[in-house]
Amino acid sequence: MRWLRRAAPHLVLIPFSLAVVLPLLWLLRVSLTDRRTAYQIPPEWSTPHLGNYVEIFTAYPFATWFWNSLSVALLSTAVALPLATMLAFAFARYNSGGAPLRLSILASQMLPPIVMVLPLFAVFLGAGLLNSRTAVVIAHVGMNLPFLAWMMIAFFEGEVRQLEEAARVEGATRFQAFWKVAVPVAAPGLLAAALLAFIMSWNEFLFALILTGKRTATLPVGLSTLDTHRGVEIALLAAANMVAILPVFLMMPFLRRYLIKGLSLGALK
Amino acid sequence: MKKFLLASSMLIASAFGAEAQTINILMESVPDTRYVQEMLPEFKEKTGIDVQLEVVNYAEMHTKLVPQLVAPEGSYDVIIVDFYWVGEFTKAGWLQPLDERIQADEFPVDNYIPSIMDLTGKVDGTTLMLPFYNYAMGLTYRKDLLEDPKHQEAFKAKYGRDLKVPTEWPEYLDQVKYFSEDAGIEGFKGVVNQGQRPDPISMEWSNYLFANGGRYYDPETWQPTLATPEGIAALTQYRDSIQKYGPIGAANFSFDDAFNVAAQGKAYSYLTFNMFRPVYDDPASSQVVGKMEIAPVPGGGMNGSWGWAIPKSSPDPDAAWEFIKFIESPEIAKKRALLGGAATQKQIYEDPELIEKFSYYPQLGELLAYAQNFPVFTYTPEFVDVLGRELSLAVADGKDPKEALEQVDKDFAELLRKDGKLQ
Amino acid sequence: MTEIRLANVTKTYAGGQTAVDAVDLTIHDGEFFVLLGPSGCGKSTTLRMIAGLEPISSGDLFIGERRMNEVDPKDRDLAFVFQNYALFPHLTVKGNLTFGMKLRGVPGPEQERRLAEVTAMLGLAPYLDRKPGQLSGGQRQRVALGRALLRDPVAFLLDEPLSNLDAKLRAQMRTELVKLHRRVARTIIHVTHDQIEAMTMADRICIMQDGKVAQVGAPMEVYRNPANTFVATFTGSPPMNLVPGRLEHGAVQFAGASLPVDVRASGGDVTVGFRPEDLSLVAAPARLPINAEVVAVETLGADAILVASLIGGQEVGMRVPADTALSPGQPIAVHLDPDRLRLFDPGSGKTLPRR
Amino acid sequence: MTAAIAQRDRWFGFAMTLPGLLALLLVVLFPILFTLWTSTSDFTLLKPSNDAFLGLSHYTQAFATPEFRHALSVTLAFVVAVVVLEFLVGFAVALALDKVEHGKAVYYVILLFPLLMNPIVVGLIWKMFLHPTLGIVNYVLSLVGIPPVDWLGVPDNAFWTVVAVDIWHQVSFMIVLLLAGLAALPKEPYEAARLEGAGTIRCFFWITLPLMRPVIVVTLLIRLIFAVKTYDIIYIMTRGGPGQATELVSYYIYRRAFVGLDVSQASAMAVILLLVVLALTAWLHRYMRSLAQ
Repeated sequence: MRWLRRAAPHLVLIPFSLAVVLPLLWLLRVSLTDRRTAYQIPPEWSTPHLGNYVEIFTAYPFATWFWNSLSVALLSTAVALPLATMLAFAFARYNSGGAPLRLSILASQMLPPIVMVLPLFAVFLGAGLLNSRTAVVIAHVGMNLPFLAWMMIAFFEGEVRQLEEAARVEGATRFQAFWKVAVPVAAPGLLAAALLAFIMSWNEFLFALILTGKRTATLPVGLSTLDTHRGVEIALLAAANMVAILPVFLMMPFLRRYLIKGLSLGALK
Repeated sequence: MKKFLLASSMLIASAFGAEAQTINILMESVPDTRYVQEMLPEFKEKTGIDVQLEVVNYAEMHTKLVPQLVAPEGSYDVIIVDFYWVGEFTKAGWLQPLDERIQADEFPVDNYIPSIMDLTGKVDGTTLMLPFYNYAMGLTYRKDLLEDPKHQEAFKAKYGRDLKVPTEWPEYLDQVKYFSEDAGIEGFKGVVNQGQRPDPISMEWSNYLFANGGRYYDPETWQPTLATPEGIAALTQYRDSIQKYGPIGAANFSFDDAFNVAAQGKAYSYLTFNMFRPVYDDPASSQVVGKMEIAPVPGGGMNGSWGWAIPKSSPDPDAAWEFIKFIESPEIAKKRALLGGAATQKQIYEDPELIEKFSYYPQLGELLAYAQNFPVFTYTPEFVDVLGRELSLAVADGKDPKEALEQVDKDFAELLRKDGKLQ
Repeated sequence: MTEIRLANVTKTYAGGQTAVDAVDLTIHDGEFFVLLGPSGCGKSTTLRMIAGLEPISSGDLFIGERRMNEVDPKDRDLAFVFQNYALFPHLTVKGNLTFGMKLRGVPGPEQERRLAEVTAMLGLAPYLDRKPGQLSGGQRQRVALGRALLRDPVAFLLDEPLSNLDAKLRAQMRTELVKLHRRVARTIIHVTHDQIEAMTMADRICIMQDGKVAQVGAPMEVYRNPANTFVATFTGSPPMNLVPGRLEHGAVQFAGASLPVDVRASGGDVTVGFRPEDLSLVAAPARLPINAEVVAVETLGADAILVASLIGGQEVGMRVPADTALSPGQPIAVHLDPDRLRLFDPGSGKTLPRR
Repeated sequence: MTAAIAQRDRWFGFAMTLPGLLALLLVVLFPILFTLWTSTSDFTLLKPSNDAFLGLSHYTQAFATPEFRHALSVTLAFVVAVVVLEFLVGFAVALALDKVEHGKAVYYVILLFPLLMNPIVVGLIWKMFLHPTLGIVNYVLSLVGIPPVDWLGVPDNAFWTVVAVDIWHQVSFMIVLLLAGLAALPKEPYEAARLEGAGTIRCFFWITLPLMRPVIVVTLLIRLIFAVKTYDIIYIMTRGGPGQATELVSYYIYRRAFVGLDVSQASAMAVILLLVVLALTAWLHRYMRSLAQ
């Protein structure tokens, strides 16, 4: 029975992981071949070659795209995270602005982004920020802030509240209770939200398209150019995608620590 | 005078050691863009002007361009315009007329193939663009199978005519049927179609329409004419192509999906843009190297092209013109064509050096000469959207062809009225 | 002189419910004061208002001479121990203990000194580097107490700190808390719903009912002279027996018996109350016996609770020696000392004042 | 006078919201107000300015457009399908991931991969995998004797294929949030429940589900709002076809603005969409909260 209990989660996770990994493996294979072989059915195994990986860096400014995306996503998350944490805390603890403010903040994200594009373009044109990464960062902060705040509200509810009270009677100011207790205790939730914010910014396409120029184009904008009028450069796209999902590996150490931390917190509360 | 100004401004710029003059161009990610890229060092050497090509995907180009064009001063000195957008861009007044500059510099505009100049050059007598490259559609087919005596014999026996490059539409339809049903090749189809909404299906179906002698509208009155026997026949044939003779799934194929079927050697024919022709001979993309050829669509295929333009919001129109003049000069146009570019000037299709290099060049020239146009007006993109929707409904969702086309006529008329074309 | 005084303190929630209704209380300096009552009686809310965790709707709170209504919790100099201990999960035991001192900028060496003192007192030294998640319930409880102790506050506010412990540990902690109180000589306000805790630890008990103070007094005072039937039944285990009776000419008649009483009221219906231990079994012909019939005997070990049915059907409990051999249905005679009788008004439940 | 602490609370709450609200002012509030204005005006891309006040005519016109109504209904079906299925799959995986003893980090990394992929790339690669004759999926199916499936060429198939691809891409979003919620759950209630003899299933329904409710509500809401805005995948995979099977409203509104050039009309449709989603959100929010009581 014990082995069953231990095996049960894997029974769910292994099929799920396969559903994710098998397509990615096939994509990896595509990235190591050419378009002709990629579409060949039944598949023919040719010797893998790294030409596509070389080409995305030489024939396309892939490194620039990657760096632009990384810096935009990191920066916008770094700016949005504290702002959203404070917003969420004010909502959860002090009910600032009440339900109307909360809902209207969320509502701001219900408009299809396409209708936001024209006024936003005008704003950045007027501010002289067009074609800059700053513009995209600002737009992404605006885009992510409401979601982050909403996600975090839930993490400030429940038992964190009492811990803050304990801090308050221990002599903490409101802000200290927030900063020294609520934030660290809600950390797993906040980090999960930050991770999602990073990803949303990493993938955001429309604002990046409208607001960036040649030198500041992000990965989504760059990758979309591989879908050309003369067909999809599928092998290049696969190679580019393989490199583009690298940040997950870069996040590995951080994730590992976060996961363990998340666990130990859960054990207590 | 302009030359002088340009020259003196360059002089000043260099005298003060300022950064070199730069112009920005928004382009699409196609091979022709790459060929333009290769000409840039020469341009820089000649004029000292740096050219920055910003490349985006076709679908995003319009979205990205419009805010720039609406702005009082945008980021782009030069843009390229798809024939789809010509009506819209001219109606909105976003493009600068080029006639004065053409006259001043005696630019040889007569070189352009007239049908293409009509599409992305002159609008109501004013030259707003110079054609950049064309993407007229042709019939690509399996030359090796067509010339195979075995198939020639079998085809003749069954259909009572010779198996040859089709010059009549019914001839082609018979070939499609033959290769799907009678040729006896496992998993092989007579045709592959691009049935996805809205542009792939609309552009491809246009060939069927023209081939059946149909047309979009009465050129005298702008009255839509799709729900006619010709139109209905075209749509019925098209539906049969997809459902009976084409590979499974063609009702949602983009041109890429469809091309790959042809390039994998799984279909006899594919009506597509002429720029795909060289790709069949690229071993990295194709299993049918040397086996595909292109021919004009019987009845005249669908035309398409891009043009160079200087937007009103251009920060530096003079430098922009310098660039257009350079890149479209006969000498550079030939160089681009030699790299594989889809030329728009007549003399290139007659150039022995090019015919030597690309065996299919005469056919391309012929194809362009007979190509027919799409209705070009302010709301062309929206018209294509409507057309694509109704065609797709008829092909994939069982809508009656006649009903579908009546709906198109109705919406088309409304758009024409909105544009003032139709009273 | 840090007396804690509540004057007419009321807590009304936004929804309109009144949780605490015009409470007047004075808690003396150094006193072990217990707020006792069933859940929902407003005792925790009262404690939280004292701590500043809950705003006071109306009335005044004084600590010493100072009115505290508008003072932030951090400036009230009170320590609070929560029912779930509210240990900071992201800090070690040491981090938890020194949290308040750090905030207040207590110098490092001083922190260390006090930490050593308190960890020794509570036996926490081996756990200093653990996270709260790695501690048992009792250990967490000690850390919570230690954190409060290190504060060296004006008063300790304890919100049901023992309710999450098992019975044995709870009894042990009761004794320890009392010892601790003696040692630190600070005011403790302890909230509980457990009357045994209240009786065993308190200097004075305040029993709350529906947001109001029902009675304040020393444990035995409350036990002996409950202010009303609610207090009478909430204290003692088993609770005070209450039976209907009638007052006439200086005697109360109930269950076929008539006992002289010494109350100001002259006549009318009353509720008669007496504790189980005030009853005793007597041989049949005794002075003023009450006749009853055995219903059941519940042996507790040291003694037993005999449930008897009086004339008129009222069931009462009485404390009898554990070896009492009686079986259900057996008739008995019971003696009740009239001095131990308490009379209540059947309408209001209030005690009838003695003469 | 008793308001003093409450007053300080209010001010503190206000101070905490201020930086965030200021940030939203420029990037969010201005475009929204602009959109509202435009929706009652005559802004087209041919004449990009708000000149005439047209009242609510764009709104009545929107409702009179069968394509818009159709797009709304397809979107509703899509959103419900996607949110419900992703929630079910996501919760199962999150629970498993929360329980798993070995390999947690590896699983976690795996589930993040699709999220880091651009929707355009996801659409393109799945279109390749699902190509009826050249795709690996139908090939694998053929190995076990299943005839080729027309994933995207038939209206019903296309709808569910798009839903499935969206799930593949986005389900991890739910998992990450739900897992964070699970990690923050107290352990005591479970211990208590186990002592009472509750099994895994009862624990789930009696403890996990009620305690997770706030996180679940937020996760569902956010996913719902994202799902309403889905358009890249549609653009790449079907362009709303075949027929009108995958005509999602965001993609439709996009075309009203940038293909039909009628920004005012698109704005009015966007505002209608906003109101619908807002009402749905408010209702869902209230309903879920009331369940928690």
